[in-house]
Amino acid sequence: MIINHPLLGPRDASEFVHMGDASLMHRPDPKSETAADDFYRYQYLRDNPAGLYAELWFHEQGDRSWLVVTRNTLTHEIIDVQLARHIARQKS
Amino acid sequence: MKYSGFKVIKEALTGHKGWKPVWRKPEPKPAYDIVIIGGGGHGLATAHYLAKKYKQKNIAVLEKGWIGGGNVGRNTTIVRSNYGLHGNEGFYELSMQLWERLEQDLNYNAMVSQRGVLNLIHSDPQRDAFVRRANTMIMNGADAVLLDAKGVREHSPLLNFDNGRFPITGGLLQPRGGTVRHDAVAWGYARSADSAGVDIIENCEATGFDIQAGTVMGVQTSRGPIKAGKVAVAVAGNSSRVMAMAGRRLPIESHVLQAFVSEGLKPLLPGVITFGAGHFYVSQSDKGGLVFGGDIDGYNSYAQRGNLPVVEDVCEGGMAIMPMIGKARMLRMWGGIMDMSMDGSPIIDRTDISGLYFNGGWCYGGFKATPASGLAFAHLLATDTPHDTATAFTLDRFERGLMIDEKGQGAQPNLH
Amino acid sequence: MDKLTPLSVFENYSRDWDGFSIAEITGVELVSLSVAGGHEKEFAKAMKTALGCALPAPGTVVPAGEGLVMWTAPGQYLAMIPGGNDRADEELAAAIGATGYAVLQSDGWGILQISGDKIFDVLERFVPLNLRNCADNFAARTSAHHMAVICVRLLDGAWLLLTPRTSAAGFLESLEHVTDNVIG
Amino acid sequence: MSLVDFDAPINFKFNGKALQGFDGDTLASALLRNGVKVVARSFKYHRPRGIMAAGSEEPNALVEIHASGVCEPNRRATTIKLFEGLDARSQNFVGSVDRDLLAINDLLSPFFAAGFYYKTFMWPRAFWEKLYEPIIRRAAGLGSIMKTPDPDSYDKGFLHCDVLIIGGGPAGLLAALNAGEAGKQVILCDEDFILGGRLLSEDIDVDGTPAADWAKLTAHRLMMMPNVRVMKRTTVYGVYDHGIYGALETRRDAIGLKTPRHILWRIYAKTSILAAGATERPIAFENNDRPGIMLAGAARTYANRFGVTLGDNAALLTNNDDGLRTSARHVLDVRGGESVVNTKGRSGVKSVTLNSGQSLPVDGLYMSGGWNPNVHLTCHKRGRPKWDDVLSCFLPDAGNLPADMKVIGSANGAFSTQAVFDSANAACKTLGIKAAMRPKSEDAPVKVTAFWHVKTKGRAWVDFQNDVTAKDIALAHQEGFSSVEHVKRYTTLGMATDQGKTSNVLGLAVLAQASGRTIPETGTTIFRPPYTPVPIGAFAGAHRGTHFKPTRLTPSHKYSAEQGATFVDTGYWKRAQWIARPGEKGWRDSVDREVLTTRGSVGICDVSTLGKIDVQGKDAGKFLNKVYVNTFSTLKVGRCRYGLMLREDGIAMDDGTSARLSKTHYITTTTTAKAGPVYRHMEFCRQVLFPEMDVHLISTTDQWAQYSVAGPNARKLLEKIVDPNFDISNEAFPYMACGQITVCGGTRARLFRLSFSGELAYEISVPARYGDALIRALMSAGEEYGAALYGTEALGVMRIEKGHAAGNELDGRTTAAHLGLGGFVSGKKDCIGKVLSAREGLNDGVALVGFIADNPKDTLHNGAHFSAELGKAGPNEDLGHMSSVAYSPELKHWVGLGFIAGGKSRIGETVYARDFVRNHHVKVKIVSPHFVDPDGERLRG
Repeated sequence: MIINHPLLGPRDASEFVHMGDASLMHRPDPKSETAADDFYRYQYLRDNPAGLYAELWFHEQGDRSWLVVTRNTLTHEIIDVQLARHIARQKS
Repeated sequence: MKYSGFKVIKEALTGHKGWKPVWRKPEPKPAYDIVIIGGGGHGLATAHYLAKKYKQKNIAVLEKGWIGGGNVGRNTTIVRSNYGLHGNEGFYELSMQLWERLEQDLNYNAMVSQRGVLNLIHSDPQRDAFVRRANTMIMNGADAVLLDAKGVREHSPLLNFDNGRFPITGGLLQPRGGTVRHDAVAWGYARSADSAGVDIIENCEATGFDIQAGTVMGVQTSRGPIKAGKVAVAVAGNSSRVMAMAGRRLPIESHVLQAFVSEGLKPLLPGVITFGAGHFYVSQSDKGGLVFGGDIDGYNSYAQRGNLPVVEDVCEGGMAIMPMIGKARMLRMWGGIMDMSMDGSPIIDRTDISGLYFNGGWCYGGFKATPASGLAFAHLLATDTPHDTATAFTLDRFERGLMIDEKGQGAQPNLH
Repeated sequence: MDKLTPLSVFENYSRDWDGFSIAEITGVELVSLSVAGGHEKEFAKAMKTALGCALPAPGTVVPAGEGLVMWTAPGQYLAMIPGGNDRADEELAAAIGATGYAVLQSDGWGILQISGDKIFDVLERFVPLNLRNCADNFAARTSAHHMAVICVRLLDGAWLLLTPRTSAAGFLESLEHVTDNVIG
Repeated sequence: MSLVDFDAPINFKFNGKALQGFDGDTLASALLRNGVKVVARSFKYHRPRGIMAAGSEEPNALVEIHASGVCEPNRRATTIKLFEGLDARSQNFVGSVDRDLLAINDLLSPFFAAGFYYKTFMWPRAFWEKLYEPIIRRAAGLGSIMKTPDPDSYDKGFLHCDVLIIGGGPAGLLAALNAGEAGKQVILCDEDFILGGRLLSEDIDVDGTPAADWAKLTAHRLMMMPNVRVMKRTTVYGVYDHGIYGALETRRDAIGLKTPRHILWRIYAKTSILAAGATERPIAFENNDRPGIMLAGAARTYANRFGVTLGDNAALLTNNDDGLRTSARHVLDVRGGESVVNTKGRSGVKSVTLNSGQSLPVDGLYMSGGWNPNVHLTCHKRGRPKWDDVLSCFLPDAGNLPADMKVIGSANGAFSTQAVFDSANAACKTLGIKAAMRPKSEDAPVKVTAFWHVKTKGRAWVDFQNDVTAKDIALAHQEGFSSVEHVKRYTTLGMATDQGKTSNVLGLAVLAQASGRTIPETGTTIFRPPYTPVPIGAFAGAHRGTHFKPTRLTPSHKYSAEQGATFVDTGYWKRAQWIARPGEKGWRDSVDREVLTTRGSVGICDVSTLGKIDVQGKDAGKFLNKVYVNTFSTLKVGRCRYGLMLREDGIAMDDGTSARLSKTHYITTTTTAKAGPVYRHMEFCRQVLFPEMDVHLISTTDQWAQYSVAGPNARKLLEKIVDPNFDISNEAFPYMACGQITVCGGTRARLFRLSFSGELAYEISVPARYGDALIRALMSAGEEYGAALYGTEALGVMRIEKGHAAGNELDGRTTAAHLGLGGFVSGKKDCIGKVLSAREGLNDGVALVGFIADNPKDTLHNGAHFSAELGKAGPNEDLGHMSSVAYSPELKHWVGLGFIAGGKSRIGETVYARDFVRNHHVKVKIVSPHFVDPDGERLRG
């Protein structure tokens, strides 16, 4: 696979390490009353779609950026790649 | 129809006219007591045990394509019960025992070949972990032999003892482990279940559940609605897709695991060899092909195919540990979809929807589990209590912190 | 006690093939520089003053006096400056002040310079990047034979390969092996 | 017009017999030239087989290549370029290839029908592994592989291009020319050693010149273009995601040489053009597998390209006009009602029986059942080809191709040479590439009538190599295996080394006939990589032997080696395990000495392998508070603190110490094994979870050489090294202090007062360039104290004696509570893992304690499980396990650490440590895990 790094252009996926669902970006509020349940769902339950899927990859043999890659799990086609830090900053 | 050497000779002499279809091709009935979704190894085994052991009647197995077309038809055929945690080991040992009498149970030769499974040891911490595992195995009634470097050399003289990046310092051998002709497992269970009256319905895809007031009443299929007293889901690889039709999310991701086979070679290997430090395991089929594999690709996928980095990684492991196989040529590579669970262990449990039962999350342990999975799932369906060996495989274990995490990798499925 | 004598990563290795050569570069200090949050402009200005260069864009390197500055990550740069001064990080830290942070990296990497007309024939068996068609000021980190490597294109057509110190011996063996296979 | 150089003879051996061929020959053409008929034996029935094809689709003519002590099995004679000294041998026989004893299987064939083995060999049970299976295994397999390491070498590489053209026949040549003239970066791959494809085999003209000459000129033109890379003998074997193609280049056929034999290329292409041509189909009729029965197109190849005279009394059986190009004395066109019902001639076809009943003596039989486009690569991403009734073949489904792939020429169903050229130009046009030329050639229409199988009582081969006959397919259908995939699996159709190139479509057609369905109703069959088999060695490349994985060496490696250290692999690292001195008889002697010297005086150990992460920023302390259960923001500058890191699921991930060098600067250490994952995790926290914090991470593991100096004389030793302006007295530099200092007259260094051994101890680090010099300086300064260099074993013994958890304890299932550190997690502060660590399963009362044998003479075994009683113990009796053991030279008995239900509340009880697998069961006492200096007086001294 090739991941089109937003800053560095196309790079072989073997430079990257895959972690999992991009929902892991959204760590629940530990102070919430429902924290126990929120964290259980955050950590363990997955949509696991057959189709478009946003996932986290780490450019380990590159610039050490975490990326959010939107990829079709049926065809492996990648339609979007963004820096996770940008998305995280927009959120926070 | 009973199979035997005598029958084969008789048919050979009479032009093979007497062989009958191995299973019928029935039309779906409007209602069944139990509908099993998934005509793979686990679904068919469940049907067999439900009908034969638990004497249940009126059962259907629904298969969206052709039976045995999922992971039972695309794996590396290894059977073993060498797990390190009690929650798993008792179950896999039951499976091993069922494999050992499979041919007699089914009157079908699936070529269960107990030529041993050897896990190589390269370091002291690895030996410590394997000793702990071996003791777990023995406590659960399985067999385990700890070999030193000399013992490994005697068992598998072809390995790279002299020029390896990681020296071989020993091995954990399970002599009863081995391989089974994978497709035949599906056919054998299908034949047996069919003979006990189970309807095996191919080209029949489940497209939805009929759930009313928290109880499942039946399934919608590509061949019309079917009412059911109980619905059993055994579709590992696609568990999330099917359970999403019931509105449920699972602690499971789908990943691709590739496997490889070489051209046929004259006998080379004594049994199954696992080089964990190099992500490579291998056995030799009765036809002579080296059947080998390694890690999952590591990204979520439903594509049933993988990519080159893992292919190369696996072959590097192969050449590192068996440097004579350089000229053996890889003939085919393929990929299967694994239900990778959040702790690397399976789930066999009721769901919170009454009458809906779930079997999945097999990671890449599914093939060897086939008989016990079928038996335990049948037990659950017939008695509404978990089988003694499968009590740990609950859906709520993640919420409660009772994970069965053999590799200690936590909630990251691609690391299990 | 006697003064401690430094040891170079490749012990001043140098070897020539027909149309290709590999030589260790010593006497270069590497300092990693990170931009303090919210101080991007001040950091750029401080770098201009300290090293006389504008900040390089992603995937590139810029000349900085006798040295080079390479982009390594968002908000992070690697200065390669002539030296033999193992306190180069402290000097740069002082120069950029509160606008950023400096970390000495000179000892973490070995540096090889490769040159010659067969350079791409060797590199195409070594790294996955499209180096034949890259920009003149190209610089990137990737992996070669399972080891990390930073590839930097120099203006005269030669390349620098930086690789982590602790695996450098094996890295060089692999590079030599590939070169032997290509050139013989 | 032959392309063989008759002035360049080549000597080779076949089955020991010296023969001669010529430059430009393949082994197959040379064997035919020498009149060799029987080349190999088939898989199951051991039928004599000759050469059926002229390319990589060959199912029959498999041979072994030999060179001194080296053997390569299963090579197709049709793809070996003849070379001087080639030693080729037949395979898969007992006795000789001409008189194979296993040919008895052929007589017994009625018993060996499809799937027979599923129905028998079941009784008695024990006989399967002992009797039946070994016999089957010996008879099965094809060639033999040598049992010594493969002496050939392999390389891998990476190529990038705008246009990858797969196949160098008329379509590929023209497409490459167009793309090259348009200035694209072009790679053209062809599996053959001469470019031209079918142009080399057919007696036709292009633009008025013989086709082979046109091919040669065009190839020459391409090779002159700097932007075109022509790769002969390079097979594109697979299509992967996002424009990545796998290709195998064969540099030589000779074996046993040092230069790379194959290069495995990963090609990154923006666009690919598949011009892979087509493969001719056989026709199934009784005994259609005899030597001398050949595909018609192959016969033309041997005649035209290689100049081999095959026979002057051959027959041709065809269902299409293309077959009629073949020169044969007897032409049997099934469209005219003629057909072959049987053949005779065990070691070479001698006669054919026609459907008229007439027996025709022949010296060869050529068959053409039509052509299959080579759609293989269009299927690698699970695209399915579509059946075309007019052309009677499967064509690529244009709507379902790999992205950015175009298919041209006969691979796309353009069968006349003119149609091939036109399709190449048309495809280039859609890519915005202008036609560089418009060559003219023959434009014969495709005239083919589907014809598959002449039904008779006997066996008609479909898959020649695997011995799958039309009857087997019919039997499979009779038994309910009517899906194509079931038939393939039940009969092994298409599973042979030729990957079903000549058999899949024929088999599908025979199945369709047996089941009374059309071919599209019956199904399609798709192809997986590789297109042709790829040596495992090529996939491995140079990554074998000691270069399988990288090797990392510590800064003291050279010195330790000089001192006679034994090294151990820890991940990629080589670490000194112990350093034997003269007179020491075994490793225990050395380790005991290293421990006693350290505890008695001073010892030095390289701890540079610990991960070192430089953490800087205004929010560095706040950040560490999040990633560790401990609080770091309150740590004073100049002090260190232990930290336990959890995963978000509440399980311990790693531990280490962090030192605060300034308000905004920490140095965090990780365990050796977890340096990579911890860095990745911290970057995740930094970039994704807490992006608002000003914090910067740099891995500095390789930057600093770090040594532990431990033992009562540690300070005295260090005082000789540390420059005098730094006060390292206990008062100025107490336990857990840290600071930046200089040593040996001005070399910068960092000093941390940390102790893993439990002794008065320091860790000192210098830039790695000084690492070698520093270890020598330390050892030299320690000489007066008898300082020992110690390795990982002694390190392990001392940490077990001290009760510190390490890798064996942190196995990914351990909680803070298990380690007795639950209190840290329960405070007010949030940290990664805090919420989920409260789950019931993570608070099971299990905890780390110490164990000593009830009888002090007993040894302890790692990996033993604990049970309350001796006797049989199952899962319910399991109380826990021993995780680390060591012989304590200080206490003079074994000590162990382990996890047990009930934890510290059981201290004082006895249980049994059960090592079933080594049959070693010991009564043990549960004790505190702190065996040596439990109050920590030494380390504060």
